[in-house]
Amino acid sequence: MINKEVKSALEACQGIKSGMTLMLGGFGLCGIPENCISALVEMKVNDLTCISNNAGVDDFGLGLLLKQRQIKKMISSYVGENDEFERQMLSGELEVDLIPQGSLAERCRAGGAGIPAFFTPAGYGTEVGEGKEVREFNGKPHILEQALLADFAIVKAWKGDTAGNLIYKGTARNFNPPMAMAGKITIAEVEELVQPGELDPNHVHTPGIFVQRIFKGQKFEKRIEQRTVITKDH
Amino acid sequence: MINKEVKSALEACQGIKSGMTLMLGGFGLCGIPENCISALVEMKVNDLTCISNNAGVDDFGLGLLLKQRQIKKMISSYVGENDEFERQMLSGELEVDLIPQGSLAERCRAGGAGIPAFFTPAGYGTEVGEGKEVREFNGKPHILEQALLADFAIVKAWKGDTAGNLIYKGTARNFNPPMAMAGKITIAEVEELVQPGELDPNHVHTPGIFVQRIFKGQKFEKRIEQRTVITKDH
Amino acid sequence: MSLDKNGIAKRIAQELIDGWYVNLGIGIPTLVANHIPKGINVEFQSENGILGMGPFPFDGEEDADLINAGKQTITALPGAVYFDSSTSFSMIRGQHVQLTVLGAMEVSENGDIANWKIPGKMVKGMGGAMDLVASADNIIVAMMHTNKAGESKLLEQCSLPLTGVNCVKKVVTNLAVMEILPEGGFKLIERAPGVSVEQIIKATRGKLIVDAEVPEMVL
Amino acid sequence: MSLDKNGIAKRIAQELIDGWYVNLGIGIPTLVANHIPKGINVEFQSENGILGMGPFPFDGEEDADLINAGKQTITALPGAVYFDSSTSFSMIRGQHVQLTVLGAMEVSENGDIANWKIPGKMVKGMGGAMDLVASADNIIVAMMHTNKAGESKLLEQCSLPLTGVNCVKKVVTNLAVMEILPEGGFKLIERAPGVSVEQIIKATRGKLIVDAEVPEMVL
Repeated sequence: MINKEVKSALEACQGIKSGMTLMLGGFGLCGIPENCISALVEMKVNDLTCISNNAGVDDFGLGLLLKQRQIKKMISSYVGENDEFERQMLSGELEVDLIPQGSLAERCRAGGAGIPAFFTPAGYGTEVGEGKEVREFNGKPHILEQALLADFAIVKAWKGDTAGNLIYKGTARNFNPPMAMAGKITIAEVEELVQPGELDPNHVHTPGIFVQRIFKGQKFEKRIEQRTVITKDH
Repeated sequence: MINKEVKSALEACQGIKSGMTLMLGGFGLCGIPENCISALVEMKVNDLTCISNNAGVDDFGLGLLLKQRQIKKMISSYVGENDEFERQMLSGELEVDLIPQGSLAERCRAGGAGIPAFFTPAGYGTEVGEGKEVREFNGKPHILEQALLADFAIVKAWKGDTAGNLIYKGTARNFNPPMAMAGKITIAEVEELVQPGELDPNHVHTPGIFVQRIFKGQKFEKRIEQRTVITKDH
Repeated sequence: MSLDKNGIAKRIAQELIDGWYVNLGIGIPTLVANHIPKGINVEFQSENGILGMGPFPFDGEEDADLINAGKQTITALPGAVYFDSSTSFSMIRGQHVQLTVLGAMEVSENGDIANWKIPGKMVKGMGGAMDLVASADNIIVAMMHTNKAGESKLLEQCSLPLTGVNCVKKVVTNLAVMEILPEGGFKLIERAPGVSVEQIIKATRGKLIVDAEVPEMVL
Repeated sequence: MSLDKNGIAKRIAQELIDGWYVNLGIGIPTLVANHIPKGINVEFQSENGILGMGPFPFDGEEDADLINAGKQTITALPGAVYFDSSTSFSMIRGQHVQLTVLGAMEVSENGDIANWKIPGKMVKGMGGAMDLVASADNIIVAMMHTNKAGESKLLEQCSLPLTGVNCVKKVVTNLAVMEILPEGGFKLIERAPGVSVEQIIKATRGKLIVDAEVPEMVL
């Protein structure tokens, strides 16, 4: 097997430069590559275009990069869970491209799958469809959407092996698999890193071919954004 | 959970009528829905359009339907491993539409995913590309391919639960997951049928939402097409 | 007496059909899960990647790796399954999800919906709403009949930027149930208990089609 | 002395680069796996759905659920992974597979390849070949220099229906290694041991570009 293990987030992020386009997995704060985000904060690269479904909160996730003004442009489906984001967006410092969530996921997958463009009904007749080619299929109008690719895709998985095979847990999977496919270089941070042969080959979600670097994250805070519980008394 | 269990292949195939379009999972003889094919032989429905990567051998797989002249048209990427197929094709009794394997898989997935058409480089400049729209992306010509859908998709999995969740084994997965997505009605035959909660929700390959009927196959021959082995003496 | 949010949810729950997969939006739609009629089995899909979503977890049992599209901690029922975002929207776009219930700021008499953007205000994004409304065969909007200023949210044309065109099939508000006809117009189907047809007419700006007899909801 | 099939495979194996994912077609290409140079780690992809393909199983240990794209029983190495056909061709189309080695009936001097159909003969289909040749950055054709009738398979233009256009980068035959130049033409890189430049010129119908010195292969 091809060994892709690196020792740290900083080593994994080597080569990420100011002005690059990054994809970052996660939905809200769930399944985000915390360790690589910390490394990017430390590396102080800026002018980044970040493709990520959300933009974190003020003191966690991509909010940490926003605070240091490292992000030039966000490509997301839902943002603004943090004040600094809102301030930068309203002041025009931050460019924001909003994309329907399903189109965002599919555009990443398409990028990784060598499909340069596809038709989808989502966004037709709205400002998302403006300027895009419209075509009817089965009597229903669709718009043509283009694939997305990134210089680096950064994903977070539960378990991985040194050959880059990844298994995610629960809904922390989300955007990680399609984005893992779409990085020119894909970095995976995992909670548990094992040797090839220790993961069941039937149960791997992201085949190692899509991953160029993998490391065991030093620390996972896994912050919860909306803690909703029922009390046992009920 | 929604219970999709039926008791037999015949019950699962109820509603399949002459003239319909079927998708059948499998690659060669690996991972094919043997039990449903037997049911179709028994039901004697004909004029079928079968979308399947291959067409079986003379006395197994889709070859059994060919022998009874139940198939009007095959949509496949590689065929002709059996004499009866060749005879019917050369005599013009059987219509054959050959599609590049990757385009076939992606067209099925697209059908299931509500993507009516997509661009791919495969087949450009060949007879597969004739009459299809050509467009350049990143300096490379691509052709527009349309989604495929079927009246019934019939797949074979290793394990399943009564909610329709499926897990495949080894390379018997192949075309089964994309085809499972693309049936108006999808039938799954499994080697082992369990109750909801017995499969790890992280390890399900085909979510139950894509499956309308599921049953435990009575018998799986799992014939091997090319037995290649090395002897232990070596 | 008009319905409260739970009443709207309860009325929408009557639309559920055994065997359906359902996506519930944030707000009133989420409450629908509390009112599933007896004998009806449905499964809830959340577009961040779960089918078979269960109730909130007990205090102390929440799992950061298990949330819904509203980012709330949830549980998974036996038979649940997790998947990635691309697969999730394959389910939605491919019409495998039979019903979508979502809130709206405005609905027009031809089924257009606006629910993601108010010009001049902070825009948070459409999330999965545009995919959901462009795809589902059955879209029910759950909302109050009028906004906070007392103005009708059922209009001839939406004034806000659209989320989708020609897609809403039914609207359930605190006052009424209305079907949107293929040729356009809100056809009044039911009144909320104690609400008069006149009240509904007064609160509706788009074309309202009223038959002689409009039954009261049975909740 | 021209190379046998194993010799061609051995020469192609020298092209492998550490860390590459490789798809080997049926026939001579399959033999490449037997000649991986020491110190080089590559993984073999088979388009029916496995990465990390190992050798054939021991007699009695074959598994009907574990085959390669040639439908032969195989084994999986530790770290292998299985996937569906759509994911498999995502790897191929998305250029995650760094090298494709396949056989051909004809190759033209501008990199066109024909390897799936002979008019008038039974057509079995292209399988995954059209996806592979349209996608890979590196395509090496492994074949005999001439066909059974002694005619060159390296032509100005293919006479058979094409599998792909402008895609082959290198050809390794029993006589020679040739690069196909971006502007067209087979550039002779190496001769098989004991084979003269004249022999190669004689066996090649397409434009052959020959430098003063053409080294002999070192196998």
